Amino acid sequence: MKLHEYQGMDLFSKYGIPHPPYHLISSVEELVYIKNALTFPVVVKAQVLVGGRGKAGGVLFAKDFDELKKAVDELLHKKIKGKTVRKVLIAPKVNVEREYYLGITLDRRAKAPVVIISEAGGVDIEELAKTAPEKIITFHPYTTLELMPFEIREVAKKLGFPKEDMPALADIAAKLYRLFREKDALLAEINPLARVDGRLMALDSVVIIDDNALYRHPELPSAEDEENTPLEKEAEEADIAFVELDGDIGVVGCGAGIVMASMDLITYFGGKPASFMDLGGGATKDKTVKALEILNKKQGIKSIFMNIFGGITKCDEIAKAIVEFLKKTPDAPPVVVRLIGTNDDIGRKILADNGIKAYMNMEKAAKKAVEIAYERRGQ
Amino acid sequence: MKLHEYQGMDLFSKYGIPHPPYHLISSVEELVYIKNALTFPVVVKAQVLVGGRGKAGGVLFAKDFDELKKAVDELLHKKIKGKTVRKVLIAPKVNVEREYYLGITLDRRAKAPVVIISEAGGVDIEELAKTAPEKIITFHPYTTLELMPFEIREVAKKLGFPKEDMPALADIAAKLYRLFREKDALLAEINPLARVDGRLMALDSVVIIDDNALYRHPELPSAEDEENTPLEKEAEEADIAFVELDGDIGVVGCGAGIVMASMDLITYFGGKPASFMDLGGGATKDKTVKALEILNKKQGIKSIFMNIFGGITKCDEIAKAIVEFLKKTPDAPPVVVRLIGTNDDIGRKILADNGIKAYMNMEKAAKKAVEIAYERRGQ
Amino acid sequence: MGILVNKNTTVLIQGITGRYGSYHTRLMLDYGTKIVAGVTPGKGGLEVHGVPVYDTVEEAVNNHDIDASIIFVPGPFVKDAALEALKNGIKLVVIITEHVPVNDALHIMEVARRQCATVIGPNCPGIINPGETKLGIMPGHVFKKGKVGILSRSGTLMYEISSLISDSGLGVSTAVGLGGDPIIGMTMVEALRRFQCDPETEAVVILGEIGGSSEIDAAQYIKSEFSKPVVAYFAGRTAPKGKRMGHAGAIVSGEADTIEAKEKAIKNAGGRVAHIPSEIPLILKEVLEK
Amino acid sequence: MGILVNKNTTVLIQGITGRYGSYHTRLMLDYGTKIVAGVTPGKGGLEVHGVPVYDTVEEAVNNHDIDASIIFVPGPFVKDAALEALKNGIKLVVIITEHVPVNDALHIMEVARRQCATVIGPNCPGIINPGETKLGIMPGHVFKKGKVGILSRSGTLMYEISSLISDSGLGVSTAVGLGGDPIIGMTMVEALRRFQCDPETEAVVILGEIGGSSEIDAAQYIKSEFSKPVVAYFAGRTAPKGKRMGHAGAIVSGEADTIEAKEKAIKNAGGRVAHIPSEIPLILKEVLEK
Repeated sequence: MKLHEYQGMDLFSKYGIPHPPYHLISSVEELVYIKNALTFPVVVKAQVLVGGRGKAGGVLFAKDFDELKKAVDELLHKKIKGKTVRKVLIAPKVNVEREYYLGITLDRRAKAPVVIISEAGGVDIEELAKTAPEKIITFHPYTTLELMPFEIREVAKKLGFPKEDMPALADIAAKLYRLFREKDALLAEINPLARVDGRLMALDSVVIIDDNALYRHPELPSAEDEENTPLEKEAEEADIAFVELDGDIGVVGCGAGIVMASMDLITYFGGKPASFMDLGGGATKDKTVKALEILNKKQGIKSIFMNIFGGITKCDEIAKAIVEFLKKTPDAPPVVVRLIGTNDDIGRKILADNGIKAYMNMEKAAKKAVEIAYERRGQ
Repeated sequence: MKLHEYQGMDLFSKYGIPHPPYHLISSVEELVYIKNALTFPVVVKAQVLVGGRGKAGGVLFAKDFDELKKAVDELLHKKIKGKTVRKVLIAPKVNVEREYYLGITLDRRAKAPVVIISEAGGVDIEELAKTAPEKIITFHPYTTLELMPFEIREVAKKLGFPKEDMPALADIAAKLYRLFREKDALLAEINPLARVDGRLMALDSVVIIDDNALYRHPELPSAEDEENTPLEKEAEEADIAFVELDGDIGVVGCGAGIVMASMDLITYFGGKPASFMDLGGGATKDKTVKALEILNKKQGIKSIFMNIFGGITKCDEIAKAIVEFLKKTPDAPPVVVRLIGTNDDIGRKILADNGIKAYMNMEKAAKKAVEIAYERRGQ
Repeated sequence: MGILVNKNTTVLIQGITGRYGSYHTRLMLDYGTKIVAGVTPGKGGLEVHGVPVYDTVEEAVNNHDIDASIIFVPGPFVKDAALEALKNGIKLVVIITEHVPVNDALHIMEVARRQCATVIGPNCPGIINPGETKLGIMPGHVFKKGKVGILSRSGTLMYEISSLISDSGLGVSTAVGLGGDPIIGMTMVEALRRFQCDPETEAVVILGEIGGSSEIDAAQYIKSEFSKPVVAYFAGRTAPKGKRMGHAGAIVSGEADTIEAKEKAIKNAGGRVAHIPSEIPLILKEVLEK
Repeated sequence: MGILVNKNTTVLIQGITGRYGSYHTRLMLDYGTKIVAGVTPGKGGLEVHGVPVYDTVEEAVNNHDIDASIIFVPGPFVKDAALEALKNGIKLVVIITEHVPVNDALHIMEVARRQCATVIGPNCPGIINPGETKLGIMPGHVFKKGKVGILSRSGTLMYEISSLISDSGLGVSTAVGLGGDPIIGMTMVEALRRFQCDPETEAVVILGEIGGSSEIDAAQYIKSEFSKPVVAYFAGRTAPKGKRMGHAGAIVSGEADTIEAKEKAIKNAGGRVAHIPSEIPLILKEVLEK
């Protein structure tokens, strides 16, 4: 779960990581209530979960209240990279003397948390890793339990950071590491960590929490996950992994690996996938019907490639679901079914009794789905 | 810092360890405010930091409001083992079906936390360790990071605890361990951990926090340390380690080891120490004067044995302090000084100039202090 | 033969009384797996498909010789179960469960390293030595005995490809589902090391995914030390950058973990790359005939 | 000779610019200790009594060969300093500082064990090899070179007794203040092991206290393995049960840690017990003449 900037800032507050005071509003009307609390100029930042928000026009400045009103009005309900802005954060525009990048994430290879530090704050760290890797230091904390100040001092020394920033940098890094561990984060990032009037503070936050650990963090804010489209959310509630894509061929299967491979096949044969839809293992008839119904709500789908290799999943359940779905939805796009595995003889018979062909070979089925989409596109 | 029962219970609440609801009052008048919230019979427990509170009359029961008033009136401001009761805790008297002992403390030898579990809850665990050691299991957690439920299940299995208590026991133990670690406790004890209406809950708490770690726990309640006498508190504020004792010979020195050895010598020669007073290393003249003044406030002191082996401490500072103290306090008991170490020649001269003899040999000085006390006792 | 397990491997099932654990216990028993005991706290004394159930792993190891444990307990309880197995000296732990918190996985792997124990998973289908034993949830019938070792980050893709390979007449020595999570126990390199020493395995198929660097590490190892032919297939070529594709591990987050980078690395290491699944058995036959 | 250190031991001072650290740096230099570097974060580039100061231990070890470090930083910063020394490969760390949180000490000892490093303290006066070197805060002039090893939980008591022994003409090989805290690095048993192998040491004096079980452990070791005469003296006989006597370690909390139990254990192990300090040199002469 990716947290909004302001949610991350709230976590920073709890861990004693300094940041400028801010106000959060979701309508222009609320501005009057905070009017007296503001010191101009201010920065107005759209709270949307997209990267490159600044370049996409999601960050504005205002030197007085009139400008602020205009900025808030401009940002609220605007779409930034497809996401609607529902809240904006207003904070004093500060005088940045120096900027650092500080991030903590997971090193899969080392199976350990990894700390990333650079003086080139404010920039895209992945970009910097390519262009000036010598400006970045990454290391695994000496003991996974906590990040010790000396580790930051060593890095700061190597990168030539000014001495006066060292104590605060070490302190903030230790706190960010504690947040990372205690809140089950996959990423905790301060970019930039800026020196303002001699004091280090976080001017932005990126925090991603491990979804699998959310159950033990009832204290965390709920997702407000605008990353997901309404259809994706509907699928999520039905425990179906669903990602909407740009193409026109719906792809459905059981298991992320096989669904990705199915998408790749569709592409290989010249088609464009409209979905990644994973029913998971052991999908029942009802769940499968629900999935197909959600997929069918997506605009412009020309064919559906349903690739079932039944391990835990029973092919007869899937077959029954397809029959039910097609009966309930006469205007549905053609479903090309590939069905093998557990109970595939029964499933195949159910489909045949209803006049539906079932492929054994997934590549042939994928090709067929592409062909159908191609034909129907012409109509 | 030893926490009161109710302060420990508050910590238990924070960590999700169940306990009966309770009310805390410090005057009989407050009873009316909680009257309607009570379910009788209740137990009334004096909040004093002494062991064996129950046997000393610190725990009473009341079956109705009149009895409760009497019980509260009896307990408040009563002295229990020398400590004044300032608060009482009132909780429903519960029906205990089964009792466990659960404690976590430090194993100095293994340099690790140690968990202590027994089914013989409610009794003195040190007593039980002598009489029925087979009823107690102690173990070091498999990883110091946290106590895993399976470790409790293994113990419960070995001690034959009933299955139905296992999940709650494991859960409470894990939480108590977390409290122990996160709050820098030296001891966290639930005795008894009782089954009441099928549910495990803490009926008492003993929590001792590492004084050296208090600086990082501003969230913890302040000490309210009734263990210390007013003179001890005065000394504490002056950064002097001071414990009042029953005898009549004041013992003062620099360093806990040497002061304990000095007390032992006083006893060895037939005297009785009136104090353990440790000035610490490098005591200044002013601190030493302050210490002697505090000691002089204690009633019935017949002589003072001042045993100074100056390492960091400078003997001239001590000598000046003694001279100043005796000038300011003409009615002070005789001070027998043993003075060697850094600058002892200067110190010795200062004392000689003021007619004070300084011993080199601590055993002779101790003997002299005992003799003086003996003589003055006769007066 | 094959790697990690054999027909004599004795197995403990943790979470044996659960719906899922019990179901797969039956399937594994049917396959021939030597399941000697199960553990479910509070259910000690029961039997599941004839397998005795204990409250603790300690009791189970006191009463049986146990080589490996398979964990079916729900995500929040996996750390407890895995540490219990490790503490009681079990040297191979297969974690089937998905949705295990990353911090818990980190902790498990740290302890396993100290204990010199092997963990497979979490979020994996397990291991199968066709015709001998299976410690996992894969459909046994799609795996035929043979000489191709299979390593996969995805379960279903492993079934699919194993089926293709088995149908082609080549067959499988051992197939290991390594798991789709960011933090997993056995890595591709460690598994390859074992295949290197297994006389029965003559070629290895790597089924990779977008995200992570395990295939890049594998390619480095193959280049420097691995002497058997390798065929790789990668899923997720068309997955959009930054979007989650179900597997937590499958996030494209940098240049090095793209399919292109992985394919290039495998090719540089002397391995072959299949672009669609049906190419895999064809390439395998080609490299094995050499 | 003597144990742990010798005249060639090169020393780093952590917290060298502090009042206390700087003062004792001068005293140690005067004594002959080979102090080659100091560390105080933010003060790199300075000199203290001619000793160069660095911001990090890493820089110090890059510029000097360092055998041991002495830590003078305040309690809350000791863990950081000790782990910094350990991480940078220093194998002997003496922690003078008192008021170190117990959890921090636990963590330091855990890491030191992994690194096979020796920690003395916290809350200790350090080590002295009279006439050679001192790594600590003890007044050097009360220690004369000789053949008696001294182990003490208390600093001041160690000075007092060492002075008595020195004045008696016997002298001291090495005196180690182990520290008064509940969790300390080097224990009595570990120190005795080293004295066992030191040809210069002919007898050992143990200065114990109420509380803890270190003297009981020492007695067991003496009984089974230690071949040199032992004289023990215990302070705190008259300390009231349950009262703190300044040293956090000195709490009488059970039967096993009373003075009586400790005296009995030492006697059972063949050691001698002194009841007042002046007995110690007398008994030493007796046992050494045998």
